[in-house]
Amino acid sequence: MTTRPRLNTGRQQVIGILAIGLFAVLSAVFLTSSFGEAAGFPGGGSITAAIGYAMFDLDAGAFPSEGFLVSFMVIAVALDAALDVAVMLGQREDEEGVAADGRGERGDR
Amino acid sequence: MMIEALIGLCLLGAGVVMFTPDRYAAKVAFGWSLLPLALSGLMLLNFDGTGNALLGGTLAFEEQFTWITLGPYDLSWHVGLDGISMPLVALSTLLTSLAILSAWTPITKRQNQFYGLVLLLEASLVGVFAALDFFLYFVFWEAVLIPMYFLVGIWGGARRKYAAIKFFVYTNIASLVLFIGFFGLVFGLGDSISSLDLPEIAQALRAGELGSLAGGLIGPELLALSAFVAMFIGFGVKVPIVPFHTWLPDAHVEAPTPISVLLAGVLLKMGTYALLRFNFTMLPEVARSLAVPIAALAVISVIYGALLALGQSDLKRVVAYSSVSSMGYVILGLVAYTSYGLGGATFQMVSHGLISGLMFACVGVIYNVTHTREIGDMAGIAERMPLTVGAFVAGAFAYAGLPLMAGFAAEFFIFVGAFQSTVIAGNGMAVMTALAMFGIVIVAGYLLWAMQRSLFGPFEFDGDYDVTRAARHDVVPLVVLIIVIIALGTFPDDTFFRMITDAVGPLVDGGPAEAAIGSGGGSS
Amino acid sequence: MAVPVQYYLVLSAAIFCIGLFGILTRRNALMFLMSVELMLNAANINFVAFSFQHGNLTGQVFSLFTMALAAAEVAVGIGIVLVLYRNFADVDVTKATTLRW
Amino acid sequence: MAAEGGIFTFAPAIAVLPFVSFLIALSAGRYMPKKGAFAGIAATGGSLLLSLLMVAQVASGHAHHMELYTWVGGEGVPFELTFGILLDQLSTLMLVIVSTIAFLVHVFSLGYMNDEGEPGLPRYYAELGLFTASMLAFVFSDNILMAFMFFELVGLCSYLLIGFWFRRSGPPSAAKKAFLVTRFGDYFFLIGVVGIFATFGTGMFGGPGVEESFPVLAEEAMSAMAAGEAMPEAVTTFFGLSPGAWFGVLGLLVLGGVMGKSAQFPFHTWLPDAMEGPTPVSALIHAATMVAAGVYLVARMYGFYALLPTLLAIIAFVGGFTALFAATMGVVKDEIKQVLAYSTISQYGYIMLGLGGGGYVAGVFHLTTHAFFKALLFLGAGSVIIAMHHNEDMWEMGGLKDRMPVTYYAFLSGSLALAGIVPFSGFWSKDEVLYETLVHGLGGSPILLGAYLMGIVAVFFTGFYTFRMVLLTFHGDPRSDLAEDPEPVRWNVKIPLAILGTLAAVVGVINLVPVHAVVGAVPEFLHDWLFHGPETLNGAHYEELTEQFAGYSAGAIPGLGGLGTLFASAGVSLAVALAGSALALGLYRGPDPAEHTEKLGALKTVLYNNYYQDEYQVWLAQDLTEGTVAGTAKRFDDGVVDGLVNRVSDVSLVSGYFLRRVQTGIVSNYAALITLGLVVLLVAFGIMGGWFGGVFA
Repeated sequence: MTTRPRLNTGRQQVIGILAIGLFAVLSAVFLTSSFGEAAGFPGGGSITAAIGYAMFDLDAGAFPSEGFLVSFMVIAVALDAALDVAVMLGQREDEEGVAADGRGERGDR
Repeated sequence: MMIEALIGLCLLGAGVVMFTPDRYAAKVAFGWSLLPLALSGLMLLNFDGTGNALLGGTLAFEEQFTWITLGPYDLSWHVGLDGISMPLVALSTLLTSLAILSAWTPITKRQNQFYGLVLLLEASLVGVFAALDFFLYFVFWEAVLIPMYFLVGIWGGARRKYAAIKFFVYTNIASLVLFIGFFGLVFGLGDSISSLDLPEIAQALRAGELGSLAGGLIGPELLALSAFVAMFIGFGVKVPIVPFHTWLPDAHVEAPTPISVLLAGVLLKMGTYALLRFNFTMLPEVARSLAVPIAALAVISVIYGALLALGQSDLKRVVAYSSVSSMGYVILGLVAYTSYGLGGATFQMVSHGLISGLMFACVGVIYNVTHTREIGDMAGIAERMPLTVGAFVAGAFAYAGLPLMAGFAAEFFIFVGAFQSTVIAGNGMAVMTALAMFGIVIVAGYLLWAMQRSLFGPFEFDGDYDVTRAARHDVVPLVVLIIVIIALGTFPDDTFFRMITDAVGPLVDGGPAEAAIGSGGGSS
Repeated sequence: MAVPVQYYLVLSAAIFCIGLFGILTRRNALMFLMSVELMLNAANINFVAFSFQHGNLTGQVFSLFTMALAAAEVAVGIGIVLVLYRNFADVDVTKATTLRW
Repeated sequence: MAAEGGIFTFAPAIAVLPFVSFLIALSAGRYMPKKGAFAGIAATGGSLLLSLLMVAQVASGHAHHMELYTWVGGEGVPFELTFGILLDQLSTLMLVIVSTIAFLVHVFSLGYMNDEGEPGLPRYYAELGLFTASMLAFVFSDNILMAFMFFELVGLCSYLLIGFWFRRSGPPSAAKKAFLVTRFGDYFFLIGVVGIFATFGTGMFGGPGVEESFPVLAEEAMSAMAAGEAMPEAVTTFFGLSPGAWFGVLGLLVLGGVMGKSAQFPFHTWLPDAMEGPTPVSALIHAATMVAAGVYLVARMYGFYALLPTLLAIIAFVGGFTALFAATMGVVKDEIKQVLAYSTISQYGYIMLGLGGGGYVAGVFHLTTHAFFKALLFLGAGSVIIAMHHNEDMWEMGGLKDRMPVTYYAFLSGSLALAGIVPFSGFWSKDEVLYETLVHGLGGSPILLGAYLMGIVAVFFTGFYTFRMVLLTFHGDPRSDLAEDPEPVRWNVKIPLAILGTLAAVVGVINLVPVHAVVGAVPEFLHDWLFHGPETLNGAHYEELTEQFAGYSAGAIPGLGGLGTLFASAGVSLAVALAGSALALGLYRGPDPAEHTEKLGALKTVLYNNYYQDEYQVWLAQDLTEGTVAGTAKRFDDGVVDGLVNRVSDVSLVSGYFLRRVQTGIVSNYAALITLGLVVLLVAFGIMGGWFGGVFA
């Protein structure tokens, strides 16, 4: 069952104020700074196509961009590794006596 | 080429010995250590260096080639020997082979590593005395600590861990302080030097090209003074000078005897050698202005060290504290800035190395048999071990400064040099020397006391070991050391002293007292 | 007329602070992960905003990569939460305090 | 070099021969028939011969100086330190004395050590050889550094020989005490040597062919000061003192070493304990030679001391006081060697008195006669000890007169000489010492009369304890069965005793001053001998110096004139000596003498404990320095200095202990810390970078 969210006072309130304080500082900084006119993406070129080309470092797209071929490969490997890690972590040792409700052996406390 | 051969030989030896099986390690190590000894003997024979290495003297066996360029400074492998460093190199090779020989009996586990580390230590010691580029010097300076730490920490006595760590940390902090001091000078010199070459820095400093640091915040005088003090403390810990000496007795008591022979024999000289090379050569005016506190420290070291030795009950601690006292004499000699003073100080480095090596070896040989160093635990050892006790008596009298032995020669030169030094106005140095000379009475006092209580009188020993004659190979180092000490004492000039005074000459400027008396007076 | 980039920054700051608040207060490991996600996405907003500002697509492509990485990170995160649960029978972050001196 | 090579090239052999015997005995002693004794005898015999040759050579007109080798030279050092040999009247005379007694002692040791079957004989003869070598080298050294070096080597040999029987606990501690007390004196001596080199740039005593010697430089400096001109450039005084004052300080420092080695008043405590060593050692070292090294040094550099009236007065007073002080203590001693030890201290007091009182010839004369008769007495005591199987207590002897005739008569002649009874040598030399002091006291410096008075009173006690010793040992009935049938002694004991006996009786003839005054024909050999020699090192020169600088002039007892004073002082000293002896005869004659020390009452305990000198010196060395000072130093060092180092290491440990707390294990704390860090950085950059629109910096 879920509990109705209450405005939790005490320690969390302090952190809340802190977070808001940080937000205030950040926004104060951002608002008071001037970034000049946004360059935007003029012309009709398709942005997603340009993204696709940039992804494979082909720079045939309508808009300028850096090449990401290497990072594409790296992220692929990273994702694969993450997958294996998740599987490995999730695995339970087979011979472990598992309680009926799926909790681990040490879960019967 | 010779110095590289010497260091290479030691390193190669370390490698070879590391991998010989334990049974043969001792013999192979000793055999191998004779090679650097022979080589250093050869170098001693055709030594042709003149003048001071840092002040434009011609160096013997000099080699220099650039190694790394680090920003504005190009670091070079610059090695060479002059009258000051040649005797010390000979001393370290001799003491190492004798230490290896005296390690045959006590060291019974992991011998090959032990001897390997000892040879490694020898290589870095020779390096320290031969290096003339600060980067190279500091590399060897630190390289000495590592084998020393393991030698004390593994083969030591009961509290070896504490002693080894204390030794290592204490000396390392000191190295940090001296490093900061020296680099203060280097940066202070700014672009008037293009490398960390010691001769170049020394000549630049003496020519007064020291600028200021941190945008004028630290003027040249303050910079020179603070660098001098920092380097003095950094090297003083190694010497050791009184307030920084407490690592020495622990390191000595816990170190195995052959290692305390090396520790007392050569490692302490690194401190005094460095003081002579850095503080007293590069910053003479600061040294002269600080003459009173330095001389006071020297006198305190002598008297306080001797008094401490008087209060000890462990033979090794007695000898350790008396090293503190003898090193006090060296500092007194250095600060005197007369040719007898500086020459005597360098000669005392060599002679103390031999004599304290002999004393530690004797204590070690007795320890091998009785397994105790407490003066109270044994009496009348002379009856059972006549040769060792004979060597001990000879060593004790050499320490107490008996004439015709190296101790007296060195101390007499220092006393004569310091007595007439004009570094402190109104013959202040004469008073300081007279006070320091009282040390020879206390030294004789506690050495004879220790001998009388532990070696003479009716034989009684409650330990369960049978006290018998020492093994022959244990006594050989003692006899060799005695012969060398007597040779140095009766013929100081022909052995090392002429070479030393020639190297120390440029440091001494023709002080008024000196010129008035001296016919020659090697004024620069 | 394009929205000036400051407002995107303010938006991302807001999301960032919310995520931050979430991390600092939430005790449940999963909530923890969610808050981390929020903060990551706040960063992505900035990327896209500045990509538009400079007219260069790098920002947008890079935000894609951060999302991929976020995914990998969550996968591992949940794996850890699973093991956390298995060892401490509870996913409360403040309970698992054995990893210290 | 003055003299032609010839004999003098063998001069170094005088010291080298015993050194060779040292090496032989040390290395091959075990295999030699008498365990190295013959090597020693041959060596000392050779040295004796060479010394006699040297005397003959020097007598034929000119002394000789020759440089052995440069210890330290070269242009790097301001002045050279060299080893050299100086053979002039004084040193050849001393060479003869030392080698004679060394020779006789070696022969005596055959009887005393070999026949008694002592273990470790090679070590004994090696040490004796080393001692003789360093003593001879000390005697003929030509500069004060070489003198100091062999001075200390002689101290080492005395340490080794006193501690010869190291298996017992007594000798090693006596040896240590001897070395430490003399070392304390040598400390001052070393400062003196360093001071002399620093002041004059040279340590040479002088002699032919030596261009710069420090006594001559001192003389020039003093005369320059007296004449008001500036000091010669080669001399620099210290602490702004005038030459007279600074030379006084140097003289006093060297005197410290002299008083240590010659066992004068404050440093005398080691000599009675040194009797723990074998008796031939006591005879050689602690009677004739080593103890003489100190006063010999004063005689050697008399040209320096003669310039300083205060120094001479101090020497005279130290000598006089020690003579009286030691003589009183000798009166109550029970062991024969203790009596002789205290008598040695007092006799060297006389020599110092002689030298201090301006009687250079008198001092040297008493040094010579004393060397012979004291060595004789010690060897006599040695033969008694052999007979009594090492029991030295006089109260268990008695009646040895008819059982050991040779020893008795030799001992008697020595005692008569010691007491100073007319025909024997002791009388002539002691009388001349007292005469010179009296004469100079009446003349220029009246202060010497005080020292003379102490000397005369001491003569009384000397006569008393000498005859008390002779009577207790040889006369009366044997008081113990050991004394009943004492062990016979062989030739090697009797011959040295006989030789020394005759010498003790005869040697006075070399300087019969009173007789010469009456009958001109009888020459004063020693006086003429010492008044010739290298021009800065002879008696005549010293006399001029003492007159010119120290204001010593010969006076006379008012109304008696020169000759009258001479005979008056001779008569007085003889009468006092006879009185002392008569008192002893009276008290201790008869078959069974009683111990009369009770009559002294409280004074007895004071004398028995040697005025508690030993106690306060032992307290000074043992309890004060070792106990309190070294103890507190050790505690201070372990506690404070080492403690400081450990405290510094504790700082890192404790700070580590607290910093550790930050790692709570709760992930959200870490997140909080990270954000805090971020915020702080952000704000810092903000301020630095002016993000906040220049609101702050």
